[in-house]
Order: sequence, then C-alpha cells, then structure tokens
Amino acid sequence: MFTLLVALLIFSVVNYFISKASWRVGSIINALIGSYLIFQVFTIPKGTEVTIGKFLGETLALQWTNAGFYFSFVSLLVIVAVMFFAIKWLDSQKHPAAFNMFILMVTAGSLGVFMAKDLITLYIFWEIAVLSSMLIIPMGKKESRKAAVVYAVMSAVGTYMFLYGAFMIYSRYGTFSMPEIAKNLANDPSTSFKVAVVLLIAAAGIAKSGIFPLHTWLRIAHGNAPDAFSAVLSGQLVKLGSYVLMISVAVFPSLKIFANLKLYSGVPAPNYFLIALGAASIIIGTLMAIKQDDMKMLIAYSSVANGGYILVGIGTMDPLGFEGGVLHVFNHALAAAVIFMAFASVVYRTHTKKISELGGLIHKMPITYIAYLFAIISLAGIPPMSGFISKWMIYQALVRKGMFITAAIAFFGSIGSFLYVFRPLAGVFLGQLPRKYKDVKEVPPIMWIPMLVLVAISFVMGVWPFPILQPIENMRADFGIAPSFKIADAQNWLVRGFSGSWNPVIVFNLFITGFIVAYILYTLFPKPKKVDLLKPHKEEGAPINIYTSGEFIYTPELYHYNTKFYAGFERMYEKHPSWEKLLYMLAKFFHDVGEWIHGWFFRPSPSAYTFWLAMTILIIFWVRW
Amino acid sequence: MMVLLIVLPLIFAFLAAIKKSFSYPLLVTSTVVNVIIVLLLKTSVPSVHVLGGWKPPFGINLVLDDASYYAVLIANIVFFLVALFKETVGKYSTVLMVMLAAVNGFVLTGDLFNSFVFLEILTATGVILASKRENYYNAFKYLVLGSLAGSMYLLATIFTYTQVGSLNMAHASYFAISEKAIVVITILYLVGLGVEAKLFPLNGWVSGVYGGNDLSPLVMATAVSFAALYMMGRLFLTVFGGYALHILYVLALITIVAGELAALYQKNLLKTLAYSSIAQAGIVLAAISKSTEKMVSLAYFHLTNDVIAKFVLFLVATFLVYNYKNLNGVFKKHKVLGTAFTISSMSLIGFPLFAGFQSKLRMLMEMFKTSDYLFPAVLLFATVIELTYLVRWNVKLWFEDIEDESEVKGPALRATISIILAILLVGIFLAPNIILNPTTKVAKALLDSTSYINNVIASSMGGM
Amino acid sequence: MKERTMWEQIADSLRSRSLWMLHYCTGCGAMELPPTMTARFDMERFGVAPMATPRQADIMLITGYLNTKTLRRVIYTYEQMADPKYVIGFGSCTINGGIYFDSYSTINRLDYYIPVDVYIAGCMPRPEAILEAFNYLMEKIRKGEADGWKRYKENYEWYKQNQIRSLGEVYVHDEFHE
Amino acid sequence: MTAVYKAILNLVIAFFFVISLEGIARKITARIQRRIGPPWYQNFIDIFKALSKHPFSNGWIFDFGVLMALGGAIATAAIIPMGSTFWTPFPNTDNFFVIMYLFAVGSLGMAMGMVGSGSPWSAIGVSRALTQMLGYELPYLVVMSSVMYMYKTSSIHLLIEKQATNGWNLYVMPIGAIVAFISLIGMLGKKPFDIAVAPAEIASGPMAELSGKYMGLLQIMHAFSIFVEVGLFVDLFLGGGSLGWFLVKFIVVWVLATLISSVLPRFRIEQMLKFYWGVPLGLAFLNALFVLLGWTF
Repeated sequence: MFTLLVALLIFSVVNYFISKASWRVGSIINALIGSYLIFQVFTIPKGTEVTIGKFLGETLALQWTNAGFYFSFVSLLVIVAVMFFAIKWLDSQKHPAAFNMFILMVTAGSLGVFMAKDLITLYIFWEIAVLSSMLIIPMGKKESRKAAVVYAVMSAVGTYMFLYGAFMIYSRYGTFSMPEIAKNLANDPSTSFKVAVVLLIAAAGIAKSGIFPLHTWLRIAHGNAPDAFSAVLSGQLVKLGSYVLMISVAVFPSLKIFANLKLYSGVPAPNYFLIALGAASIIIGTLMAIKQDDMKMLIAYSSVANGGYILVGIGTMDPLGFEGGVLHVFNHALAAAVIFMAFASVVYRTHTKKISELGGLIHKMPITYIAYLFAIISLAGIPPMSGFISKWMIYQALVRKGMFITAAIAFFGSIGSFLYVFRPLAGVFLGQLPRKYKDVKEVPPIMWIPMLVLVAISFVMGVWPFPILQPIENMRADFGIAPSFKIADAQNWLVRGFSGSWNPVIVFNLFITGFIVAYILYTLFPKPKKVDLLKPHKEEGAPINIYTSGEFIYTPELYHYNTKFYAGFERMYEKHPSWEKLLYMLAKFFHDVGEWIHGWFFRPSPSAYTFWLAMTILIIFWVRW
Repeated sequence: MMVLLIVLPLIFAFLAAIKKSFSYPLLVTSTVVNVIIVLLLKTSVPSVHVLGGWKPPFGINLVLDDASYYAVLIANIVFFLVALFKETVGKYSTVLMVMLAAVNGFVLTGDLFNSFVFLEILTATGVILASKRENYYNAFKYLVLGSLAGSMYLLATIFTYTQVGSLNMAHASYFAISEKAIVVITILYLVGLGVEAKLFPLNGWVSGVYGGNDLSPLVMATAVSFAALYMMGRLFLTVFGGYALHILYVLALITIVAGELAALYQKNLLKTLAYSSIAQAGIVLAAISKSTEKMVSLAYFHLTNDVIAKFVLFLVATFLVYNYKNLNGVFKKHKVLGTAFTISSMSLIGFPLFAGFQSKLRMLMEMFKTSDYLFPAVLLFATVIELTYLVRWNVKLWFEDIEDESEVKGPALRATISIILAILLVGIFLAPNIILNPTTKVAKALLDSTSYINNVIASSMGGM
Repeated sequence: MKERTMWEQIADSLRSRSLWMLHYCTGCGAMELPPTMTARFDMERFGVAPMATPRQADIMLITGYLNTKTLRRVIYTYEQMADPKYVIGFGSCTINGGIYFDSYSTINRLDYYIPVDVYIAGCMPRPEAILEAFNYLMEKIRKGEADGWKRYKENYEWYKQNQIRSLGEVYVHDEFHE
Repeated sequence: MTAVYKAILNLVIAFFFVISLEGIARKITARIQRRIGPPWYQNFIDIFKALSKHPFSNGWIFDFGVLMALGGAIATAAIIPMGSTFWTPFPNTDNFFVIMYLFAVGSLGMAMGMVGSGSPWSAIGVSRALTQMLGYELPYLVVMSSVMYMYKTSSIHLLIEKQATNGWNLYVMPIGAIVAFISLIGMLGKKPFDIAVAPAEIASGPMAELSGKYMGLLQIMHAFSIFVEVGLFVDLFLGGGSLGWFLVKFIVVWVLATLISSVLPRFRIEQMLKFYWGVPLGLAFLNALFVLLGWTF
C-alpha cells in the first residue's frame, strides 16, 4: 500500500511534465490510474498492515480497514469521475498540467489518510491532501485566490488542534497508533483529558467537513475553486473531515470512553456537543443555501448542511444513526460531485455561475439536466435514489433516541434541501433560455458520461442498497456498535429500522408501476400540441407562447423567475447575524494587533528603539521571573 | 589552520582595498578557500587554537568543537553561495570578506572580549551592507541599536571580568559567579546579544535591514543570524550554565507571536519575510531555552531549515522585488524560482514532504514529552498565522493575473541554487539525520560545559 | 356538420357540464360577473367556474368594448386556449361597438376577428341573461353546434386578414412597441 | 399477490372516493356561502372534460414532470394502510418516513414539470409551495416523531394496532393531534394555506400552464395526495378502524378541514411560516416533552 502511495506521489510530479507536453495525455493517464486504483482497493485484503518507517521513535504504519476501504472507494469514485470529466473540461483552464499533478497528489493524500493506522501518518497524508488541494483552488476566478487562503487557514486551525490533541495523547500514552489509543482512552480515569483530546481530534474533522464554527471556508472555497475541482472538494475532501470525525467518536469508542458522561438517552456529552454543532451546521447551511444566487455557493452551503447530517448520524453512535451517517457520506459524495460537475458543465458552456443570469438550459443541455435532476433527488433524500436511505436511517436513530430538537432540525434541513436544490433547477435549467445562450450546446460525452455513471450508481444503490450497506455493516461491527436486529436484510430485501422496515425494491417497483399507469393514462387521451419555448430564439419577432396575461413578450429572460427565488422566506432572516463576518472580524483583530505591534515596536525611530532596549532591561530586572 | 578562517578573509579584504577590481575575485577565492578549510577542519574537531602562545585564560583562544564547527560550516557555505552572485554583491565584496572574518571569529572565539570585538565588526559591516541601495535610515537605525547592544555586551563582559578575573569563556563557566552578579551579567548579555538574535522588542531593526536591499537579507538572515543564535546557545548554555533561560523563554514566546502578527500585517514581501525570520528566531530561542539535549538539537535543526528556506526565499524575493514593479503572478514567468519559493515557504510552515515538518513536529513532540503545553500552543498558533501570510503570498505570486508585463530574463544561477536548496529541503524531510546528527552533536557540545572547559584547560596545559 | 362519434358525444356532454371561464374584463361588463358567481345567482351550480389562465379555460368571456390594442391581446389569448374553446361576446359593445361605435380605436364586431359562439345583447346584460347565455352555450355544445374553434381553424386565413386589416402590421417587435 | 389487489383497491377507492369528496367539499363550501353549488360528481366531470381536451405541451420535461407527479402519487397511495393491518398492502414497507418521502416524488415531479413549462408564475407558485412545505412539515414531523417514539415503531399498521389497545392518539396526545390537523390543512393546501395556488394573484401558480389532460392527470394526482394525507391522519390519530370506519373517519376529517377552510381568508407566505413556526411548532415540542415525560392519556 505504501509503495502505491509513494508511486502516486512520484508519478504526480512525472505527470506534470507529461502534461506539460500534452495535458490531454496527462489527464487521460490520470483517469486510467484512477480507474486502476478503484480496482486496486478491492484487491487489498482487509487487515493488511504495512510499516512505513520510524519517525521520532514511533513506528508509522498503514492499515487497511473496512472503514478505510469504504472511504477510499467513495473518494475514488468521485475523483475518477472528475478525472474523466477533466479530460475535456481542462481546456477551459489555464493550468491544466498543474491540475493534473495536484489532483493525483490529492488522491494519494486522501488514500493515505484512509489507510493511516496512526495519527501522525494520518496527519502527514492529510497535509499532503490539503496542500495539493490548496494549490488547485486558486486556479479559478479572481476570488479563488482569497478562497485558497481562507481554506488553508481554516484547515490549518483544525489540523493544528488535531495535532495538539494527538501529541497530548502521545505524551500520556506514548503511542500514536489508533487502536492502542482507543484501548487506552477507554481505560483512562481522567474525564477532562478524554473530553479535551477527543474534541481536539474532532476539530480537524470539524474544520474539514465544514461543521459550524469553521464552516465559512466552504462557501468561498467551493464557490470559487475551479469548477470541476469543487466536485472533488465537496464530494471527496470534505469527507476526509467526516472520516476524522468518525475516528474521534467511533474508532475511539465514545460510548465506552464516556460511559460516565451519558447526557441524554445514552448519548455521551461530547458526542452531544458534536451533534449540536452538526445541528447548527444543518440550520446555517440550509438557510444560507436557500438564499444564494451563486449556484456553486448554494451547493457549498448544502455541503455544510450535509456535513451536519453526517456528524449528527455518526455522533449518535446508534447502530442506525452510525450507518446512516456513514452511508450519507457515500450519498452526499456522489450527489455533490454530480451537481458540481453539472455546474461545471454549465459554466463551461455559459461562463457564469449566477443563477440569475441563466435559465432554460434544459433545452440545450438535457443530459446535464438529467444528471443534475437525479443528483438532487438523491441529495434531497427522495426515493428511489440512495440519498433517502441514509436520511431514513438518521431519522430512525434520532426518533429512537427521542432527540426531538435535533430531529426537528434534521427535518428542517431535509425539507430545506428541497428548497435549495430546486432553486438552480428552476433558475438554471428550467424556465426561459436567455437570448445570449441560444447557441449553447450540450457538453461532450466525456463530460456527461462520468456524471451519468455516478448517478446510475446512486440510483442502483437506492434500489438495491445491500452492496453498499455491507462494508458499512462490517465497519460498524469493527467499532462494536451492534444492533439488536439486522439492518440490511438482503435475504428479505428489507432495510430495517429500530422497528418498522421498508423494502427498497417494492418502493421502486411501485414508483415504476405508478409511472407506467400514469403513462398509459397519458397516452389514452388526445395528443398534445407542442409549444416551442425556443421560438423567440429561432424566429425574429415571435413572442413567447405561454401565459403572459395577454402581454407580448419577446425577450425570454424577462419572463423568467430566478432572482430572489424564495423572497418571501428570505425576507424573514435577511438581517441574520453572520458568522463569516465574525470570523473576518477575528482575522481583522489579529491584523490590527499586528499593525499595533508594528507601529509600536518595529517602525519607530532609533530613539524609540533605545527606549525599548532600556525598558527591556528595566522590566527584566524588575520582574526577573 | 583554524585561524585561517578569520585571517584569510581579512587579508584578502586588505588586498581588495588595494586594488578595487580584484575585490570580487578575491571574495570568491576567500569563500571557496574558507569552505575548503572548514571541510578540512572536520578531522580536527574538537581542538583549541591558542593565539600567539598566550595560553588561556590569559590569551585569546579559538575553540573548534562540534557546535562551533557546525556554525562555521553553515556560515561559510552561506557566504560562498552569496559570493556567487556577482551583481548582488556589487561593490560590497570587501565588506563581505570582513564580515566573513567577523562571523568566523565570533563563532570560534573562546574569549568574551574578543567576541565583543567581532560582534562590533559584525554590526559595523552589517550596517554597511544594510546601507546598500541608499537604505541609509534603516542602516542608521541598525547602527544605533547595534552599537547600544554592543555596549551592553561590553558591559556584561566587564562585569564578568570583575567576577571571574578573566575573559575566557571556559573560565567564566568554570568559576562560580555570585548570584547578584550573574543576574546582571546574563541580562546584559541577553539584551546585548538579543539585538542580533532578533529578540523582541530589540528587533526593530530587522525589517528595515532585511527589507531594505537585495544583499543584506541574504547574509544577515542566514549566516549572521545563525552566528548570533549559536552564540546565544554558547553563552547561556555553556558559559552561564542555564541561568536566565526562563527569561529567554518568555521573551522568545513573545517574539514568536509578535513577529508573526507583524508579518501578517506587513504588505511588503521582503519585510514579511523579515518578520517571519524574527518569529523563527523566537522559535529557536524558545527551544534553546528548554536546555535539554533534544530540544537544543532540534532548535539548531530548525534553525538550519529556516536558514536554508530563508536563503531561498530571500534569493527569490529580492530578485522579484527589484525587477518587477508589481509582483502579481510573476511566478508564471519564473516557474523554477516559483517552485523553489513555494517549497521553501511550505517548509517554513511545516507541511509534510519538507524539512520544516521534521523540525516542527519533533519539537512539538519533545515539548509534550516534557509536559510543556504552552510552547506547542504558541507554536501552532504562530504556524496558523505564518501559513496565512505565506499562502497569501504564494497565491498572489503564482495565481494573480499578471499586471507587470515586463519580462526579465530568468536568472539561471539564482534559479539553480534556489531549486537545489529547495530540493535539499525535501531531502532533509526524507533523511533528517543528515542535519539531525550534527545538530545533536551541537547540542551535546553546548550543554556539556565540563568537556568544553576541559578542552580549553587541556590546551592551556599541554599547549598546541 | 359532420356526424360525431360516440366518444365525441360523451366528451361534448362532459364539456357542457364543466365550463371553465376566462373573463377578459376590459370593459364595464366585468361588473356583472361577481353577482353571477356569488350566492344570488351562483353559476357554479352549472359547473361554470372562473379560471386564471387561458390554458385551463374553456370559454372566453369578452365583457365589453375592445379597442385595437386590447384586441391584439384577446386574439393572442384566444390562440393560447386549448381546443375545444368557446367565446361569449358580452354586451352590445362586442356586437356593434355599443356606444363607442364611432371611436377611432374601438372595433365594432368581434366575430370578424375571432369566432363567437354566443352573444349576449344588452348594455348591460343582467346576470340572468348571462346565465341564460351559459345555458344556451351548453345546449349548443351538447348538440355539437358550438364549433367556433373549428371555424377559426378552417377560416384562419380570413380571420387573419381581418385582424391585420384592423390592427395593422407591427414592425418593431419588442416589449415597448406592442 | 394479495398485496397487489389491496394496492389496486387503495387506488380505486382513492380515485372514486376522494374525487367524490372533493365535489362534496365544493358543495359544502357553496352551502356555507348560501349557494346551491355544483353536484357532488362535478369533479368527475371536470377531470374527464379536462382529459378530453386537446392540450398544449411545453416540452418533454413538462410531460415527464406530470407523469412523475402522478406516478409518485400512485406509488404513495398504494402503500397507505386503510385503517387496519388487513387492509395494509405492504406491511413491510408502510414506514412513515418512506411514505412522506415517496410522497415528495410526486411533489417534486409536479414542481419540476410546472416550472419546466417556462412560466414564471409556476416558478413563483412552486417557490411558495416549497416554502409552505417547510412551514407545515416541521410541526407535523415533530408530532410524528413523538408518536413514533412513544410506540417505538414507525410502521403505520403497527401504530394502528397499538392505538387499538391504547386508545386513539387523538385522546392519548390531543395537542399533537391538533397540531397534526393544522399541518394537515396546510398539506392539503386548503384555504388559509392555499398560498401556492392563489389564482387571483399568481394565476393559479404551478398550474398556470396546464391544459387539457395535464390538468386532468394532476387533478387525479391531487386526489391521490389527499387520500395519502388524510388517510395518514386517520390512521395515525384516529386509530384507523375497519374499512368502513376508515372511510367514515376520512369523511369526518375531510369535512372538518373543508368547513374550516371555507370561512378563512388566505395567509401571506411569511405569515404562514410565522404561524406554523409559532404556536403549532411550540405545541409540537410541548407534545414531545409530554411524551418524553410520559404525560399521555
């Protein structure tokens, strides 16, 4: 495994030079490597352990676990899809060679994180992933420069808290290896230490998966990164955060560690704290997503909300909640990746990501639209897509635990997700096509095939979820969270909740039957006359032929509702306090302190220096510690 | 042979004064010869050279042990690398040679007053270097502060003399100094050396000198800085046996935070790097002040990484600042320089794959082992800020749209050296022991005052 | 008149019992509709209900005079309605221009421009007359005689000619010139 | 196979029963307004008339949306248990959340198809409908979670069985039942909450472009939706009952909702949200608290 990672890292540099010669060859090679990696993750036997070497007297090692397999598989699905997508998409980019290099580094870094057995290895690969992704982000438009800095800083805040926690653990137990830490933590008598450590470790996950206090980078980074890379950011890199959160509550068995800290229906207080953060993220993400006009930022906020779902699910440490949270990783990864790729396609053709400037693209880009449609069905958690299953499990867990407020917030986020996913659907794809986009064409197949493949996977897993539930069940068994019943019952085609179950196949069949019945009814009655919504584009001086209160309208974009889509609702919270502003104020504060120090100590005249020198001597003499 | 390190550059400097046009070749020769000498000296560590047959404690002696050898090695290599840049060196070859002599003398000397003399020469040459490109006001500030610091240093030396009756470091270390006197002595040394070692709030000169022209940061931020921080260790660890280290610790922590925040505020690339080097010096000093073998070793390991990284950063930054009016996106034109710059700044931040990661992480781990939770917290906080401005600069230099359309021809030598050093940083990450082994020896030599004394005393007994 | 199939007969009888109405209220006649809808006369008992858009509507009620500007819109709206569709001309204005017969901008006969199935005479017709007209229209639909929509299709050229003659060609097509 | 027959029965009852009830509702409203009103079968006439017309289609997504809407509604209506375990077509799949989300397929299909028509009125209507959903679903789902928490099951036929021994939820948790009923009115889109379809201001909102059979199919879909919504309420709060009782309770709930709606004017969209997130949501949480504390009848 280690050779694989090192080979990837080295080859990424090689690929830079290949891509310098011809970036298309480089990106094709990337895609092939990625496909090989997907194949490869299935062949590594579980439990394989590889020692990398010694660092500071501690052995660094990789271990192939069920969790690692699951997360690697999901990540690779997203990355490989984007790699294929990039084969064509890259021709709209300025730095294709660097993109090819860094995306391979991101792959290596993330795989390393999922394979890491100890916290230091995890940290090293984590930073590789962060560093390489940080260098891709500023390849986008103007604001992406700032985005990269915000991303790096937020990520660093979390990462260094993680590091602090890791070293606290080390100074107490003398080991970085996660299984051993788990054992030691379970037997540690000091509650405050355990709480501090677990929360510090979780901090990296919080920063990375965009959970509440550190969520603001998602908007700016996802919103401004190169379009296809946003798919990787939201679909894959954010999941690194979920993985670390999972480590902090599941790999370190929080139920055992905090056995004396049970707060409410068996959920320990630190987990509850994390769940509260997750719930706050759901609220913020949903509300902010609803009011975005920039479609990428909209989905960025939705990633905040979905990160919250994952955390809420995992945080409960309930068998169902855990499975739901982990399955949500898969669902959200696929859905967000497809959505961002669809947006990348739109931007590729129209060069704008403002919903208010778009519209009616379904007439020009129907396949992209289909991909987007199915992705949002999954994201909103509507059967028969797989997104429903994870939401269902999380609800089951919340209801079982009687966590009504969290449940209410989860419901709010779920219904809110209908609102925000519909906004781009209506504003970008449906409605009237603005005149300036009348010559827009569908993106080439190499761009839409990856989207459709991901959508198809999500769809199949929604109808027959057992293959994807199996690794999650294995994982859950690893962490010792055993339900009293079989959740994924493939023999009876059932997914079971704490009571009550459902049969995804029946649901799908019913839907198909309903659709067929509707279709039969549809064909029985008179054939419709087609209204050509594109007539104003094709024919000079033709008004649009829909209900206009008798008015003649020749400029279709005037008759398209996409600005302030939920104005009635947005008005209710337009004066909301902004966490982002608060964080900027904090940054400004440090900046001001810097200015103050600069003005008082570094800029003055020689006489002031002399003064400070004298003061130093005086103070030292006086205080002398 | 040790003495040649000091004498040779001085002689060459005098020769250069005679014939101006020879000065640059002489600089190159002297640095090359010096590097060769240093490499040859490897076999004769540890050894003590007694000047003029006046045996210590009465005469001046030069001490070459693991610590000073390493410092001399770094300093001479830096000077050699600087000497390669003819345009940058310009008319300052003579000054550089004098400075080289001063640095070598400062590091090698075993005599307190002698070290004061070399410190003064160092300051004087530093002032001259700083005044390049009409950077007079900042040079003047440095002059005032440097000479004040020198006088403090001298004062401390006098106090030591009154207490010990000798100016020899080994002697000062050997004899117990009264409790009252040592407070004054250490504090005066702290202040005197603190100016060179960029201790807050004595480091006001740094941004002006480092940010003022294209030559002084290359030398001052690397070789001189290394020498000063070496001396810090030598004085406070070897000579005064760990006295006043807690003061140093607190000041160092303040230095870290102040340096990073000032760098965050700074809009000028060179000055940003200058403040960053203040902060790095703070980290090194804090680590030195822990006075355990591992921490001291890591301090010099970190310092080495910092010196390499800073050398590359300043090498690239000075080129950019003095060739382009607007720096947005300049790395698109100078990819190699850009890569070296990025690697060095990443190393400074401490990203894995680069040398800085090794030193920072080891430092953190060591601190936790000794249950010091404050320093790691400050260090990590500082790292976040450091990351903020370095990433900001990297992004600006790589990705912003180019505004200055002028195209300066890529400097091949600069690019080669910076990329080689950058690759060295990656190499250090992969094999940290190439630096860690010598720095461990450095730490041992600095902390083991007994063997230092024995060395010197033995030389006085047995003669050369 | 063509013989209707059984399905068409059933459909026609259904159509007659469920008349969704789009009232094009340009003139004073709109005044008479509220009483027709509300408790006193209650047209919903005949299955007549107001609708918001032409797509949903079956009958179009032109409640008063039409000037050339509104006529364009009426025709536009009429063409947006789904077949089969019926038009009721309401009040004398639609029949002969009413008191505006000599205005330069008012059209006098509606059925030059779109086929009218039922006219209601009077200025103003009372709600009773309106209900009577609905019932008459229902009767016509049931018998399959309300075939204005077919006539419009068959004689489209003629209608178009009349329309252009009265309205003139529009040369600049944008939102401000229509 | 019996499951299929039962499902078909569900659909047949939903179609004939609910569409008649809609006609009856019109009649009731008319009587309240002192009108005679249309006959009870008026809605059948309306639907079949609509189906018989020659419609306009605004593109393939318009067609697809309508089919998806009807398909989703049919699928959901087929799962709903009609008052007892016996009349539960799919006892393994009658999970509350499954029904709620499967139900959303229809809504999404309708929203998509209608906005796909290219009419901004539809888009405004859909935006209102979705906002309204945010309003009423929240208290409803909170009440439902307390119901499910109390009986430890989310399977509807099991909930009916539990009520048979424990008493109707209307008595067990009257606050919850009231909140659910208020939500039900919003779900049905009846009078104070017919913001999405407001014909006078936004030209019947989502339906602005519907003609002929599209209108007819959506009316059928609407009937199935009503069946799902009211049926769920009857099952969950009125204890279901045998098929006959189920239908009787259905009628009672429907008539009650009609009576309330026929005397009320329309909310504005923010007023609706403030209303639902005020008292009903508070009561829903109160109900949840009572359930947690065991203070149920």
